[in-house]
Amino acid sequence: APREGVEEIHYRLKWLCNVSTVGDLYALEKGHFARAGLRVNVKPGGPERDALKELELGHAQFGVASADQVLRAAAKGAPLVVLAQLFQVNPLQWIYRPDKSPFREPADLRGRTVGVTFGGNDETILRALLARHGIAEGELRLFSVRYDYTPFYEGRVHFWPLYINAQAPIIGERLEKAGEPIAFLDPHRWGVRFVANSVITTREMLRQHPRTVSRFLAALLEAWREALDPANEEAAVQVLLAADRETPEAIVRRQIPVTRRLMVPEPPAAFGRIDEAAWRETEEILRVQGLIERPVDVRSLFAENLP
Amino acid sequence: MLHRRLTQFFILYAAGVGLLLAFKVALGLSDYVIPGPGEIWRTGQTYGAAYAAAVLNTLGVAVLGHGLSIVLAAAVAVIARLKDWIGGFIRTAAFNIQSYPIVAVAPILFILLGDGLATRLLIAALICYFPLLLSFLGVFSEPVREIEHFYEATGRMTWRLQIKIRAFENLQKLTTVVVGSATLAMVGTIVAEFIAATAGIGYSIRIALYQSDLAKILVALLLIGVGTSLWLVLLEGLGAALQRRMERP
Amino acid sequence: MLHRRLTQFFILYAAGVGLLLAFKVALGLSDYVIPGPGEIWRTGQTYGAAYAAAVLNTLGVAVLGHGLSIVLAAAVAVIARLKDWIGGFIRTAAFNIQSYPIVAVAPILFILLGDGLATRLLIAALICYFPLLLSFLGVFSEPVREIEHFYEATGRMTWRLQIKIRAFENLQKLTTVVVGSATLAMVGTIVAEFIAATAGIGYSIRIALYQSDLAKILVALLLIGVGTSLWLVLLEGLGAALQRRMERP
Amino acid sequence: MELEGQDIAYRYPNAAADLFEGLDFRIRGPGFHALFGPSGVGKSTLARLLSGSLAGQRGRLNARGMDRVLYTYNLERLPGWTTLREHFEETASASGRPRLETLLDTFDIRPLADARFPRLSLGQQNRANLVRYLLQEFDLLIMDESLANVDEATRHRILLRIKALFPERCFLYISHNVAEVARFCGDVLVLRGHPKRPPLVVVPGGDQREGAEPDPARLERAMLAIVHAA
Amino acid sequence: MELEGQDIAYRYPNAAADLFEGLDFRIRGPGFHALFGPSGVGKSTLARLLSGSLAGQRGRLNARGMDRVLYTYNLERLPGWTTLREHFEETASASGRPRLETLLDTFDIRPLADARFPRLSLGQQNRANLVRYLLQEFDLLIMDESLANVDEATRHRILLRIKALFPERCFLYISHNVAEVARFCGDVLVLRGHPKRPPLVVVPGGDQREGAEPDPARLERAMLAIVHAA
Ligand SMILES: Nc1ncnc2c1ncn2[C@@H]1O[C@H](COP(=O)(O)OP(=O)(O)OP(=O)(O)O)[C@@H](O)[C@H]1O
Ligand SMILES: Nc1ncnc2c1ncn2[C@@H]1O[C@H](COP(=O)(O)OP(=O)(O)OP(=O)(O)O)[C@@H](O)[C@H]1O
Ligand SMILES: [Mg+2]
Ligand SMILES: [Mg+2]
Repeated sequence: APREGVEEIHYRLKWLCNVSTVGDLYALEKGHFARAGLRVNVKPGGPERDALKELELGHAQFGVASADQVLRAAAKGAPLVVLAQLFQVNPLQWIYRPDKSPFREPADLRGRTVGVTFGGNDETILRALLARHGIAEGELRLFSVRYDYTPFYEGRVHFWPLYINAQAPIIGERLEKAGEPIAFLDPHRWGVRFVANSVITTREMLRQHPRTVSRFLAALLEAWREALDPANEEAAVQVLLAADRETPEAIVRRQIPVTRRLMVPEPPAAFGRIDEAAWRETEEILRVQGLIERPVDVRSLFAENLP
Repeated sequence: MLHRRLTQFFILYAAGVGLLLAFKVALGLSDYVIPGPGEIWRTGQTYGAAYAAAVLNTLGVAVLGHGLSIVLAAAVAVIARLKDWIGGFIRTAAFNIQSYPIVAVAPILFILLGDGLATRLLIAALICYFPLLLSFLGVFSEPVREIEHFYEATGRMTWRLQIKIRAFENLQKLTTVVVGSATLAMVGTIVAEFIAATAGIGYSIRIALYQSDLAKILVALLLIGVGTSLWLVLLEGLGAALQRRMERP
Repeated sequence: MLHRRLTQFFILYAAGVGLLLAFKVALGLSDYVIPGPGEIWRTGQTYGAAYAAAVLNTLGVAVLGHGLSIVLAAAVAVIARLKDWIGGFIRTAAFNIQSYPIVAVAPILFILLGDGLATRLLIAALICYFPLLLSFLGVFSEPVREIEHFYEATGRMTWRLQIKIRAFENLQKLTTVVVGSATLAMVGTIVAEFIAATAGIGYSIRIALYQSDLAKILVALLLIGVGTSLWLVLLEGLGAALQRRMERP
Repeated sequence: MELEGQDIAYRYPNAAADLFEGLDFRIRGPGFHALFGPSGVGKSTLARLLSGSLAGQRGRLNARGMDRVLYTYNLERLPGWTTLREHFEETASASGRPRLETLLDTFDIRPLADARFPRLSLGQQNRANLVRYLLQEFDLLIMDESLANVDEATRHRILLRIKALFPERCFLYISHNVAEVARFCGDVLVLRGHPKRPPLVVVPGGDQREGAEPDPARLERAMLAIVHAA
Repeated sequence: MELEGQDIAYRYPNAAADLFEGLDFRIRGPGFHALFGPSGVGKSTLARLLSGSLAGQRGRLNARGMDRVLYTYNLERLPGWTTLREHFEETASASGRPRLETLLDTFDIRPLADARFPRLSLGQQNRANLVRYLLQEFDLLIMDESLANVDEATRHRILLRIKALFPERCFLYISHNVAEVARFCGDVLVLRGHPKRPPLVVVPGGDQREGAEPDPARLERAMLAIVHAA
């Protein structure tokens, strides 16, 4: 049973416990939540999970969701509030073999086969990239991606989407071991700023328990900052290894620096900074592609004057 | 028959959607969690035709997969019914393979077979054949002594005759299972599409899931239900006709 | 029995892995497409213990889910066997719901039921109950005239008695199906874990797929196979004992 | 009590012709009567029509004080999950239960009371099945070859005992044994093959009772009449 | 041709005691013999032992020129998917096929030749089943109540015809009809209930042939002997 005066809180992550959740786990493990007087139940996400729906249903009070999910929900009237933006740069990139399908600029995609998860945000990002660089969809072949990398391994697909911080160290290591050079196409570098994971709560929560929200957020961001601080890297590795027994230590050690580069803004003190311009751009991409039916005023999503 | 089936299905579907909407109203949920009737209706108008075509596409593969799995199940059951080592081996194989989730085996299948229609058919058949196998095994391994005695005694029994006798004596049970397993072929095909296709309603559902678009899923479920009902009625008709033919005096 | 089952399974597994490796050598595929024996072995050593624990975890839920689905299938079959409108309605419901892929329905289930053990159990049971339902339906709706006549004639027939008579007369078939459906409970549980759990072998498979690690998947399949074999042997023993008890002279 | 049939006809669905038609008969109770006729003539069919387990006949059936008609046939089986005694006790009617011990002896199945049905010999199965019907309430019990696989001595003892135990009931006994039918039954309804007219005739039988000796001359006459009629 | 049993005993698995023991008998062919005894005494069991469809007896069975032993019983069914004629033609042995038309008439089932088995009356089913066995090759055919549900006239005609058509074969007829057994069979093997010794005695029967009239006195004697023995 929760101690006297301690609030029980459910926090739904976007994905299974991996490097993209290191700060969340760190907060739990190192007592940040406890010191803030919160008893937080950190619940891993999963493929058919949607933290936003759970927030609305009251199954959770805080959650992590990607910007496209948030905007879609907001367009349909979901009463959400964005508290912090975890990734400053979207971790979604495309792996390719520079020797077989060299890439210098987006025009090089012409005539290639590119993997996308239809319906996923990689499809949205790729379409935005193509639109920005004036490439028609007919100039390349899209390949429907699911669990299995074989089509890429076999060279039938030239560009394959993955998360640069979580998956690339694993897949990359395997290809390097086989002596194959690899490289990554980063849409961010080519002008597509598409926001990834953010921490979300509901308007109702914010209205009724503003102090809880701010205590939670402060504790969480502090934990993230510490977890990604190079000085605490060893502790972060241990926290991750304890929560995720499925990833070898060597890989985890490679994942953390990549994650740090994607997440920590300048200055580092502003961890969780909400990049309003990027949100606007994300909203526009979704609107242009017809993925949201009406415009969303992104400012209205952001939490103001937290106590 | 058809009419009744469809009516029943629509009642059922309406009840399901009604329940969801009641939930929505009771908890004051946004359109994102549970879409309102207006949105479902608009989605139906926008995607209805495309989804109906996708369901037909899926049905086509499902019919093939169903046929394949009936053949597969019958063949495995005929061997697995034997009491000897080979029979036990095949039984072990059939049972163990079944306990593997298709998502785990799918990558291996893709490696071995590529990702053409063959793999999709195989996945559909694999999902659907096992319940058939179980029933076939149950029926094929239980002797019908009053009929079989004569053939045994006169040295005329062959395995084909034995199967025929046991199948005929259990025609009604087998028809129930064969007709019923059609829906499994449907779900098998959808799952296969879900995993690895770029067409069919399973593929559409996958996209809708990524987009968290429950309205699309509800439209898809409606059309799957209608398609399945039509097919079931057809199969039941065939089954009844066969049974009448076989059992006529 | 146990020994034989396991031997058979190992032969089968070795054949499967052997085939994959043969493919690898024949096509000169590199280690990242199909891992070499060394890597499989190392993965087994590293993850074997953890995966074995995960399989046990999964087995526990599967046993519960299997029990649940037997109850569910029996209940539905008892009602659906009726020839009237209600029976047809329940049959339509059971058949149509079955044709929905669980991945499409899972989001709705999560909305309605939350994500506790209940939802996972329900998903496992939904995957496993339908083949049971089909067989139960086949058995429960076919009269055993020579036994039932007396009860009908003397006005003593109740639906419970009818079910009992028909179940008893088809004990062997039912045992085959109930035992066999255990593997479906296993796969149902794994799929449920795959969709929405943070433990169990389904969760591990999910991660292995995400990491594109075929070696892990092969180790998981091995342990699933061993676990399933053990459970099946146990169930078969129970089934045989029950049958002996029920049919003793 | 009486069951009367007027102009009864029946045709199986799918059959090209009536199995029988124009049957007129009257079964008077209490009494032990027989239904006799060559194999395939329609005895079982008629019996099932009378008991209501088959429907679709033409003509009129009038029952007066004979409402509970039971039909039992020799292929029936008892459930395999209980012993005979348990089954008898479970299914006996309140008024029938006190008769159980007597019937176990009459039918010579006391030693089998703790056995289950499937392992019984054919004759034992026949007897076990009949016992449970005799534990029921009924006005008319139609026994379709119910003792066909029982040895003669046992069968005769059973028939005489039934008549003594149930003086108030009515029975219709279907059997292919002319001598037996002639000796033990009151009215013998002889169902006749197709061209013969009338399709059903009634021959009086010997109606022997327990303790009484059959009158050989009367018996001989009855047998001849039955064989001649069939 | 001869089938001899010496000191035969059998106990069902799970049974507490031997069903029978110390049986000595000799079945001599060609000829038409009977196996007789009260219900439950073990006739069907012994028949299944003789034909090899049940195993596990003690004692010695010696066959001399009697290798093909077939056992048929009255609950057998024909498959429901063919007509009787198709089934007969499919399953008849080469040597048996020419007998088919004769047998259809003898057994009075020619009008049913195009019907399927399940719709037949009980006696019709009995007859159809026996016909197909008579189309086989065999040395000894054991008929376990195979005509139990057929009317007497038809049954007698059938028995006489069988004897005339198969003078070279051996038959063992199991029936509860004393009069019939005494009249038509050569040796009557009477299997006796438990305490009686010896457990099996052989009584000579009337062995009546087609066209010959039975000798009433001899028949009477045989019947008395059988009843006395059983
Ligand atoms: N499987 C069995 N296990 C134990 N006892 C059995 C089994 N089968 C039959 N019996 C018993 O063995 C005895 C002989 O049975 P069998 O069928 O041989 O008798 P039968 O002489 O043919 O009788 P009937 O004339 O009634 O057919 C019976 O008392 C029966 O209950
Ligand atoms: N379902 C059916 N459809 C068509 N004909 C049938 C059906 N059932 C029985 N018959 C026919 O009806 C006739 C009468 O059958 P029934 O069983 O009443 O005869 P039965 O007098 O009882 O004969 P038995 O003494 O051999 O038992 C038979 O010729 C049989 O083939
Ligand atoms: Mg009859
Ligand atoms: Mg017998």
